[in-house]
Amino acid sequence: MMDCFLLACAVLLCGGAGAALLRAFPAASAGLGAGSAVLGALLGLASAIECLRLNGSYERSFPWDMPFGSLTIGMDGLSAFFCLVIFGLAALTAVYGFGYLRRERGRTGLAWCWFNVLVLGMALVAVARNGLLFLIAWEVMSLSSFFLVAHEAEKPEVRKAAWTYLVATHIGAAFVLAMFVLLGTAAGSLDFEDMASLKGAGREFAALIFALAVIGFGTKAGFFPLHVWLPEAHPAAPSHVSALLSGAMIKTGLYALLRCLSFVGPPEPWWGWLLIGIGIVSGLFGVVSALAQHDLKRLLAYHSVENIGIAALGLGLGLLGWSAGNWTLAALGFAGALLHVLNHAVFKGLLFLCAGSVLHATGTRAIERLGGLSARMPVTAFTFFVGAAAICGLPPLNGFASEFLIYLGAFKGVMLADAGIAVPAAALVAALALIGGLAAACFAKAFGVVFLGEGRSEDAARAREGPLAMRGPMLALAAACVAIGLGAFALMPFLAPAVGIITGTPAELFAQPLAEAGRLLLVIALASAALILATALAALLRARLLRGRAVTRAATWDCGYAAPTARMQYTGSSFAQPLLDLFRPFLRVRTELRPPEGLFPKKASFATHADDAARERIFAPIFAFVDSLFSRLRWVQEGRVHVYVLYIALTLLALLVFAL
Amino acid sequence: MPGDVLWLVIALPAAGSLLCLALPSARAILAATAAGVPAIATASGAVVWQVFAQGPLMTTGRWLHLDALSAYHLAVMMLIFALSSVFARVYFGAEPVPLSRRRARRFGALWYGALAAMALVVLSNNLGIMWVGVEATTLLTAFLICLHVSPVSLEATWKYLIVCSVGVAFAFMGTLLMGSAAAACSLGGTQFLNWTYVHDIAPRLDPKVVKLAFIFLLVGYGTKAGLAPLHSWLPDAHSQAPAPVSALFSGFLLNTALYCIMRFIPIVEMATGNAGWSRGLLVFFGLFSILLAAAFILAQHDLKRLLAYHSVEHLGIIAVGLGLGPLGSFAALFHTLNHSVCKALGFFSAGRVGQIYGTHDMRRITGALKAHALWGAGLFGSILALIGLAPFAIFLSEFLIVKAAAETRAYGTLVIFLAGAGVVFIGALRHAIDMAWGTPAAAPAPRRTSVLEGALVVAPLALLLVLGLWMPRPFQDMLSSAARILGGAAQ
Amino acid sequence: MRIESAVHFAAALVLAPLLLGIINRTKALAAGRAGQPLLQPYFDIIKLLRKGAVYSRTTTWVFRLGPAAGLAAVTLALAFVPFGGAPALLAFSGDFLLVVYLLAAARFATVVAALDTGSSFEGMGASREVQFSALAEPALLLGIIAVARAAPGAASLSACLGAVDGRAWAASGPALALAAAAWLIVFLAENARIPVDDPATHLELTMIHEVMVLDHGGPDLAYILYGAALKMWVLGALLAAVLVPVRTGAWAVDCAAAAAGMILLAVLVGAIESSMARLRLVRVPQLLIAASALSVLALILLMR
Amino acid sequence: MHGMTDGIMAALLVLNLALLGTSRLAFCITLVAAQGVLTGLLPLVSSSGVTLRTLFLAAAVIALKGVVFPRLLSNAIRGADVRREVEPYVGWGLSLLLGLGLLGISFWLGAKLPLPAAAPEAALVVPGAICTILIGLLVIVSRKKAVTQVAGYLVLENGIAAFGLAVVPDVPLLIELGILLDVFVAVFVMAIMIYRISQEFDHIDADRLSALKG
Repeated sequence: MMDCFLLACAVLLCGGAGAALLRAFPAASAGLGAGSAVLGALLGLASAIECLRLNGSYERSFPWDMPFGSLTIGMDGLSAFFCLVIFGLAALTAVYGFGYLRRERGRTGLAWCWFNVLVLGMALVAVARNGLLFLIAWEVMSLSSFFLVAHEAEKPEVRKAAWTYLVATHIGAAFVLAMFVLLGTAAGSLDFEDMASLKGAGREFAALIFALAVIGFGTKAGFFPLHVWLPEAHPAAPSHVSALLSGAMIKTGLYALLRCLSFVGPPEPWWGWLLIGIGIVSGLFGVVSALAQHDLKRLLAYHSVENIGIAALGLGLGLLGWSAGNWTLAALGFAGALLHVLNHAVFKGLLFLCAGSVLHATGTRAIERLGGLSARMPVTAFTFFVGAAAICGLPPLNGFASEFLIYLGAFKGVMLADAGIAVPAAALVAALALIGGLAAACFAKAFGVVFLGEGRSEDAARAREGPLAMRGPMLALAAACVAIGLGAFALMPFLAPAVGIITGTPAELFAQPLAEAGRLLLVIALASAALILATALAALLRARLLRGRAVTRAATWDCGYAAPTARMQYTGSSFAQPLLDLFRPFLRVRTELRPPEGLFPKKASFATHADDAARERIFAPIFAFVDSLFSRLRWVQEGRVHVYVLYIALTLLALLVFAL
Repeated sequence: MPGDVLWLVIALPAAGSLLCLALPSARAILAATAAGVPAIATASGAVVWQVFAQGPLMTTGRWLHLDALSAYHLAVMMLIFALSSVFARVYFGAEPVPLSRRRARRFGALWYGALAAMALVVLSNNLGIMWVGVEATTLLTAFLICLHVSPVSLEATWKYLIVCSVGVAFAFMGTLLMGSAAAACSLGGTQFLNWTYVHDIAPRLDPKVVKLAFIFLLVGYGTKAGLAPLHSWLPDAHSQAPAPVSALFSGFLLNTALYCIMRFIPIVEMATGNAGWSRGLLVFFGLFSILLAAAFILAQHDLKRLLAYHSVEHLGIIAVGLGLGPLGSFAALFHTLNHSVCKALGFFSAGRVGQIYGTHDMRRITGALKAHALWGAGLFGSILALIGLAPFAIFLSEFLIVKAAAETRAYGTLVIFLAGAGVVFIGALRHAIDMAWGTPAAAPAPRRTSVLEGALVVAPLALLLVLGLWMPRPFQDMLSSAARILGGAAQ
Repeated sequence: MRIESAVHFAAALVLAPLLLGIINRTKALAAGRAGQPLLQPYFDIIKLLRKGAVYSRTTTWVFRLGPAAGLAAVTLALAFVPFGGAPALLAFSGDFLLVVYLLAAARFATVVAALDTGSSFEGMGASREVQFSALAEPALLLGIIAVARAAPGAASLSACLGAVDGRAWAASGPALALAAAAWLIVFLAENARIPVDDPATHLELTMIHEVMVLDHGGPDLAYILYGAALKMWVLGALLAAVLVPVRTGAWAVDCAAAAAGMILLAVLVGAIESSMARLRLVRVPQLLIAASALSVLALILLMR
Repeated sequence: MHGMTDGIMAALLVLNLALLGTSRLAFCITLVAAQGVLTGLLPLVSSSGVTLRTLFLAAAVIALKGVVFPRLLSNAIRGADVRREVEPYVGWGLSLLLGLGLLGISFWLGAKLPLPAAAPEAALVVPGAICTILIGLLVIVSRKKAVTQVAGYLVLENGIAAFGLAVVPDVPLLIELGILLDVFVAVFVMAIMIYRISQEFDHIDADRLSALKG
């Protein structure tokens, strides 16, 4: 079992190195890189599934000469669940990437190397059982994804995105480092095994660790306002990498947060409140910002913020339940969050792959230049539709299953007498409902403007479906959306051990509530099946009714106007504008308006740009402040040797006065 | 005594220096340094090995002494010298104007001379001789800065001379004060300036005098080591010297001075009752250096000045580590090696990239990876390693320093350290990305790269990578035994 | 599953369009006209079902999917909605979430179908539809939670609405009234009634729901009209169940009370439409946010 | 010998003040040379007295500081063709006042610093040495000509030598010689630098060497 995992690591490592070394032979390099990624991911997937199936917990140590380090890796319910997400998505995106990068084979050798290393790094993060090993894996993951983000580094905006990404991830890593160092110092070793013995060590200490973990891992996960790198990095990366980053890599932040909770629990209520607060803000901010975007991949990136917010809502609920000893609540919250992690990986992976296909076919990510792709790219359009419906949480797809668990937990929380749980739970319900509605609005816009109507540019009119290597993974993920939507109840038994690992209590405590939730999900699955069936019936009935009658095709009815053009279609910006007006205070939308003038107006224009509010309002001022603070130090090096000698004398004097 | 072999470590470079004066052509001189210094380094490696295998060496008359701490520094020094010597040949070979014989002679003689002087500092058991060695390094390297005479290089040399001479003069006062404290406890004889002797009687020294002495030593050697705010000469000298010389300055000249401070730490601590007084000072200067360097890195446009401020930062990090107990000392020593290797590579690459672009202005160096894949990669890799990205070894040593801070409950230090390192990261990365990936101003013709050049880039990066992922047990033991000396152990 | 539940379900399927007829009749009476027949909505649907169809050349499968999926989702939602105190055909813990999301799915299908035509009018309608429904959803869900907390039962619609009886009103009347008020607003907004939307307008620029279905015709339009009627029944039944707390246990009595409640609701809507003007579009979000505020207030009252 | 030491120290201090008050570079060099000779004489009158070792040392110091250095520096200013220090950062009068202040500080420091118990005959040596060191620094910091800075460095060096004599009477000869060699090389190198600077810039104003900053 662990052997299988180790073999996967070896395949990834060798394949990555091989791809880099063979980069002079593009075909061989791409084949080797993609092949090893797929093979390694499948091997890893096998080990993760095996672990989940047997509900086992395995650990393996190897000799490693490293101060405080021990090369201990382990696979348990929680690790295996995240490995499932990582490897599953990695295998599909690798296949897709093989098709996607085919046009630029000359320089993909290194990209495949970093891809393999990224998968390896993520997997190691999920199985590391030592703080130092974890940190190194964490950094390797960040570094390799940094290089992947910078794949098209000749573009200035890509370089800026890569910088933003690495800076954010490094600042996060600093908090993680501090957290592990403090944990390790308190536990006497950096092994997770010893850290787990810290449970209940002291309120202040636990709170400090929790705060550091939320900031450090929240940066990777994309909690507001630490998400700023996300909308930059995801559009910049090649699409299969965007899918992997958004679907799997940001989830390692949640995994690590959960793992750390298992060291310092049981939580206090405010931990739950904090995460629910973060979840509400992230979710709303993410979806509203997404509405304002004109760039398809940027829009999807903001939806990652939204979905991480939803997962945070689940975690917060779970923490509240845990702190109150209400295991039903804990089970529903944590399991909902975990299931949402899986679901988000599936549908966001799918959506990014679809966006990649659009980019591949048209060369643009600008929503307003697209349109009518549904006719020219049916597979992409259909799979995007499935993904869009799933991300909005609509039955019968998978998004509904995880949101249902979180809703149900919140509903049970609202019914409790304890206002400390009921009030945040009610806020959660309200926020989740609003997020759901806004997400539907956003994806109606994205799907409608990109795929429906008429093409708005030459690029859109020329689009063609990509190769099979690209369509296959998209179809597979779309199938997974439906399969998980219908079969989520079957996953419940695998979530109970994972939740048990987070709280450090026997999994049996959670098995019962989750089994109950599973029964509900089964009913929902039946209802969903009924929905599909009913839709089919309605369509059949219509076909039956129309048989033999006149069914004609004509131009779209434009209320009497005779010469409609594609440019007269409703644009994405117009579509989103009423909602954006509502949330304007929370956004930073710049508008450039050149109104029509004169009796015979010639050119007029209107453009909006949605900058990231957190970036502009929080980080830009902080950076400017730090810069001005440090710039005050810069007169020190003013050029004259006299002054420099004076420094020596003054330093000496100061030391004689103060230190002696 | 078997330890007399130590004289050779000084004598061989001195001989090399004379040899260079006699050689007929620039080519021959460069070849002699590129071959001779690695040979001397290999021989010294054998001596170092001897120390770690069988214990410290001492010459007759107790003049020279090689224990774990000095052996470790000697090893690092020889490594940096060997790399830089090989690189010097590559670098001067690629200069638009070849080195004249006169210049080459000056270079070779001073280069070997600097090697001898630094070896003297590291090997010397006598604190006075150690000072003489440090001052000698200043004087010998001064003309290396202005090997290519230009207004700015002269300016840099002048500042280097004045600032370092004045600073190091204070170190001499400190040495004298330390000697007087030792003399007061001694029964006569001339042993009272010997480190081994002072170390033995350290607990009996007058703590007040020792503290006074240490303040002078810290300011004096700190000037040479580039601790802020005494670092003022450093960016000028590093930016104006030819790349191999900059590499040497940053790679070991600074560490030579810091090594001298290290020598005094256990003495001061034992004399002042192990209260951590001297360590606290080091932490203070270290943190200040990190923050000040960060301020300049944020707004830097000159590549070599950027690297120079990184030296200020990293020497600060080492100083912080020295101040944080046994683990901190261990980490600081590890960081010494990592920084030296990485910074040497950084200056190598900066030098070669600078030659290709004809400027060190980072706003004009864009797309180095395209302009010259090898040295572009060296530059990018070294900066990424310098700012502390895992899996390179600098990440590991910085991690250990943070760990040491937590273990000694120096939480304020921990926070400032991480914040400063973060600011440096942000500032340096911005430059690094555009330099590596930007659009090249012009497409330079592809140049053939020799295997030697490849090795100069790959070897340091590989070393940093390996040490970042795997610290062999013997190497850890080596660092531990050196760190024990910093903690007050006799050998 | 009781036989009564099946009867309810069947009755709802048959009677849903009647609500529209009652509303129209009420409006006509208030305006002093004779008005159209009570069964006019049935005639419309049957007429449309008999027709052929014209599809825009721009449209794809999305356009065909819309009406079918919309009708299927609403029908399914109806199966979870109790009638008065009697339980629904289907019920499970948390089924209200499914109902809300089925309605959302129906809306999503309609909206993308509208966008499929490429018409700017339909795009405009779709934009307004998603905007208002996004704001209505929290009000609806919070209202359900408030009712569930006021009348604690199991977490299904049937159970918690079944528990809203006189005692529940006596214990937490204000909260229930607030929730009902919120639902009324949601009911008006979701069913495209005045003051949110004017189903009788003739200017496309001011329409919401109607303008989205401009390009639909024949059986598709019939599906849409019927689906809209069912949706009105779904939301109306919720409202009626809260407003008419007759839970005697005798099926006939409860059922009659609920039916009376539905009729009264229809008349009430007719009265509102006769007495109010349509709000300006930019005012509508405020109304919907006010609905959410009412729900929140209800919850606050209950959580004290 | 008590009086001799005091006398030499007093002379040193007077020379210090004179140095602060003068603007002529040649005179500066002479003053520093005189100071060097006096420091060279100090070991002879200290506690160890006239021995072969002290004689040898004194001869070496006097030869270097009294003869070689002035020659080197004179050559340098002749090459650069400058005679006067004009417009120093700190004017002559203020320099003298500062010098007096520093003198006071030196006596205060000499009493305050935890120096090892000095021999009674060296009572004036420590404060005198500190004062010389401080004045050397003052000269480096406040004067603009490179050559004056070297003079300042030499004054500093003289002060340290005197200081060393007071706190550590018998440093091994080898070390003393090493130090002398260093100082010699330092001045030699600085003189060459001054020459080069004058060649390159046509001036030897250290304050105008400020192109490198930031």
